[in-house]
Amino acid sequence: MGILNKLDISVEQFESGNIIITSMDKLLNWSRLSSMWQMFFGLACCAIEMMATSASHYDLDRFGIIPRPSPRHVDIILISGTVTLKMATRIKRLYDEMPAPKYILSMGSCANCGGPYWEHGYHVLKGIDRVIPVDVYVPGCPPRPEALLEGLIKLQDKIRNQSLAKHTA
Amino acid sequence: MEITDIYNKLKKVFGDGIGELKTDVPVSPFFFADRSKINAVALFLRDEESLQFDNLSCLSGVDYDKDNLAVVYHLFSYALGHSLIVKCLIPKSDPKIQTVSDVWAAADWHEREAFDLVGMVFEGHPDLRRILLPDDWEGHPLRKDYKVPEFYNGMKVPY
Amino acid sequence: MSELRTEELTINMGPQHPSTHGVLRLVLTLNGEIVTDVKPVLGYLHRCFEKHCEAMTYPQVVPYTDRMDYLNSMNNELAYVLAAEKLLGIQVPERVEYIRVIMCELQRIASHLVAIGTYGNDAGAFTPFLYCFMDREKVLELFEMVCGARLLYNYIWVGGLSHDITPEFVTKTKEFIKYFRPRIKQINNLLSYNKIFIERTAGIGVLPQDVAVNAGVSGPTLRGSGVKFDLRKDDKYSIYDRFDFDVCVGWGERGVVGDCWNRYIVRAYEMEQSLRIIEQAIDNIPEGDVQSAVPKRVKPVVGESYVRTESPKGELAYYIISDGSLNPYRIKARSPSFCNLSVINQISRGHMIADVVMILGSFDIVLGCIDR
Amino acid sequence: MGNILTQWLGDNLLTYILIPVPVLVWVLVFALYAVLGERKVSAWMQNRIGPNRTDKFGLLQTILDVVKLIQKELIIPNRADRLYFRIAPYIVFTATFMGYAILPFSSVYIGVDLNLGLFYFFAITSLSVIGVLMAGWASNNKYSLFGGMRTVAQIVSYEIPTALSALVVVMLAGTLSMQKFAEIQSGGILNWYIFGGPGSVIKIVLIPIMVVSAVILFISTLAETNRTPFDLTEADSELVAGVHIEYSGMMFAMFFLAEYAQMFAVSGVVTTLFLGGWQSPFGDLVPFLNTPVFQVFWFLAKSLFLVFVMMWLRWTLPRVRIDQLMTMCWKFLIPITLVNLFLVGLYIILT
Repeated sequence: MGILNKLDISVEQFESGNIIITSMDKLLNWSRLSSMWQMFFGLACCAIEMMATSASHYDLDRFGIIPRPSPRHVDIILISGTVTLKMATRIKRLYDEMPAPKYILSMGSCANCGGPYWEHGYHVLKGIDRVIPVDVYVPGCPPRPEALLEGLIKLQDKIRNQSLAKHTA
Repeated sequence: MEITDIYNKLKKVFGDGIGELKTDVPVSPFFFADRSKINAVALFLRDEESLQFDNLSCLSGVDYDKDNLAVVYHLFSYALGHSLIVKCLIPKSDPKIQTVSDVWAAADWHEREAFDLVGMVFEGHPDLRRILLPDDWEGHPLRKDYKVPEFYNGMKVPY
Repeated sequence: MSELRTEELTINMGPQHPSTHGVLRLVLTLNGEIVTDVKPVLGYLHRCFEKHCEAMTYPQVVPYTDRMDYLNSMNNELAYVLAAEKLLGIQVPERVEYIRVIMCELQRIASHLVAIGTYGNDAGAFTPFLYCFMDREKVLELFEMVCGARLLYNYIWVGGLSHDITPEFVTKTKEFIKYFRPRIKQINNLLSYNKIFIERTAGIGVLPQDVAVNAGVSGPTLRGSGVKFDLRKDDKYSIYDRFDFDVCVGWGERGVVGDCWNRYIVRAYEMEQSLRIIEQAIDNIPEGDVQSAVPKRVKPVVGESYVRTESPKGELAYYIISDGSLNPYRIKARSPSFCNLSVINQISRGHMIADVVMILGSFDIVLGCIDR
Repeated sequence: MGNILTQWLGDNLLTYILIPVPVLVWVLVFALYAVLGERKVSAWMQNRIGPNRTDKFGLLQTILDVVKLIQKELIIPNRADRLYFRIAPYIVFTATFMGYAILPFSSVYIGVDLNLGLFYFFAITSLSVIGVLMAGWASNNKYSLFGGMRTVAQIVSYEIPTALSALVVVMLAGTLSMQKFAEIQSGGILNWYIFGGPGSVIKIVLIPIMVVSAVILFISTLAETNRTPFDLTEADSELVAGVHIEYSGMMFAMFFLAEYAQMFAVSGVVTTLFLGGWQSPFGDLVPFLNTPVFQVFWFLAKSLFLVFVMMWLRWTLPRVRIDQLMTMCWKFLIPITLVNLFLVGLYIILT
């Protein structure tokens, strides 16, 4: 249990990929990208589109993405909507509660950069990346479900290319 | 009941506590009430048989002009179907006004919001805290002279 | 047993909780499973709507009103636009009025579908949620056809509309009406008259009429308490006086008047009434240009206007103060959810945690509307 | 009867090591595919497609889920009770799996044919409640504590109608051995206990009693496995995730898989008691269908049907409230089962 905890420590030891590591990589990455459990968590307008995406018409379950309410069970968190300063610290906390490996998808212009509230929004955080690291940005206000799906597929691509071996430039 | 009748009724009871009725503005006429008598006025408006303003539709805090804040009460009567606009001017130097939250429960959160965003103090309010902004926020953003802070809790606020 | 030491438990429900409908936080004080106190903490989605409005011109405010109550954009736009038009003294063409009404009623159906679906989800039934979203998707397709957006439309402009409707929209809407009537029955069968669902909601969180009126509660929540008041009928804004529809009130078919079930069922029956309005309006749209009354330069006189409309959540009003410049001096949005939520402490004391979830769901709150 | 492996290999240690292997394999395969099945069933009920990106029809979905969960970081909250927090999932998992020992998969295959089989099952599966309470308490989270307390109240209460409605069959059969229950119900669908069991025409009077007992047993097992409409332990709209709230990675997966394993175990018991166990519904008409291999098929088919009904209910019904759950147990189910018990006793005396 918790293999990754141990692997993380030893990641430095894999100087280059060999056949064992690459096949291991493939399996681990495949499992991660095809069972991205999502946090049952919505912020604002984009949350409605997120719900619409996971509902019957678009069906996120096809990709193995199911919503889980507890941050301990999830792999990705969709920051779906405007992050206010009051909420930002809570999101940071939620992020810290998630077990690694964890991924963040910033959905919509508000989460990306403040969106329409960038100028006079005294209480709006201008981009969630000021608080937590973001893997994929999905633009739009709100993004269409297709755009969100595209973002999730991009995230899958990103996971697919992770490796236990040291990254050589 | 027409607004002039309501106004005359109030004027008769409260005298100087009620300012003149402004009917020359576009859209709806209104009058000013004295901020230190607003609670009594509200109670009268609610309980008087021929008025019965049982519903506070909206309470807005406004940064009215250079020296004054204002609270605007939009009243409505479900029983009789008439509505009324009352305003209270509050000098910025001493931003205090009586609460009406004991008259209309709806005023409770509206007053907290007005306190939060515009910064008038409602005397006698049971729980006057910030409602929308965090408790440690400084300033009242809907004042015209409000300056957005550079940082809040280590997070940069302007873009 | 009296020596046993007991203490009250304080639980934080939210801001991240599956059934707070967004980023609301409820601080519950519990005595075992019984709730003794509920303190809502708001503001996690305070997006400075009113400050923004002061920096925008009048037409530019419309997109921000969209984002206020994001399940209900069309009605938000209508409320703001009516207030602005009142201030500007614009009379819009008949065609615009008809299309606005159709759009708002479609939006009302979509909004109520989300309310019903998420309420089922709160009760633990996930399937009705998806059924409702499936039907909502059909409404969104109609909106997409006329303005290209799914959620936030910027469709109703000051003095007109952004796009005219097409004949295809009319036929599709008629098809939708035909399709949706039986679906309401289906939803009622699946959820509204389900024994467990009734057990969970009937008699829970009874909101008496006088408390509701005094606390400024409005919309289906107020009608659930038996007050027959609908601004569409009583204020007759826009052209609602031309249509024949009923105001649904909770009548205590199950449970008692004013409980969660009655609040809920009002929404289920209001969708039927919205269909009736659309049916009457869709055949009588007059010809005309939808943008003929859009002003080139919006500069109202000094003054103020306050217009109340019936949004799916309740009484949505905009209070606009103009100082004669291009930008509004102050815009205050009287949001229905904000007032509705304020009674939660009063009516949920003495119930269980599970009931608080149901009571909260029965208000159909939207946090964007509460926090603005 | 006993076990075919004992006959083949003799009564030695190797046999005892080998006997559980098929069951364990079945449990793992079932638990993995039941999760997928649940997702597919829910998808079909909701006009969706369900997982379909991993292999054909998403067949590898749960396996990949588990591989992913193995990789996840294991978080033990700072103030949690580390020992109890760690052992709780194992207790739940083990207690559930131990129940499989007495499930008669076929006339020649059962883990161990105890003469106290049914009693053992109820005793051992209710041990999982200790694990759940441990998890709830040790997480040091108020939601999980609520979940744990609710589970204890719920499972302990529902033990009574479960046992009482099973007792009806025990009285008629006069045994507690699971294998015997199945054997007695030979001779086709009409001899199953849900239709009054074997006997002369007069058993018709038993049919309503037995149907009610079977339904009550099924309802109670739903409550014992914490399935909707009784899933108050997890109740994601109230308690977020209940007792699982602080568990991450593989520890959560163990709870998750244990739940599905338990679904099959209780379905197996209901099948054995009321639906004829491994007996073919055609009885001796088609003797070919009553061979040991087909017996496994019948047992699995009946149990899996009950599992499907559980899923069906889950995706249809809302959740009840904790006090309604208790009311239903103490005010309705227990009195009805007691009356049933009395009537069956009367029947036994009179015939």
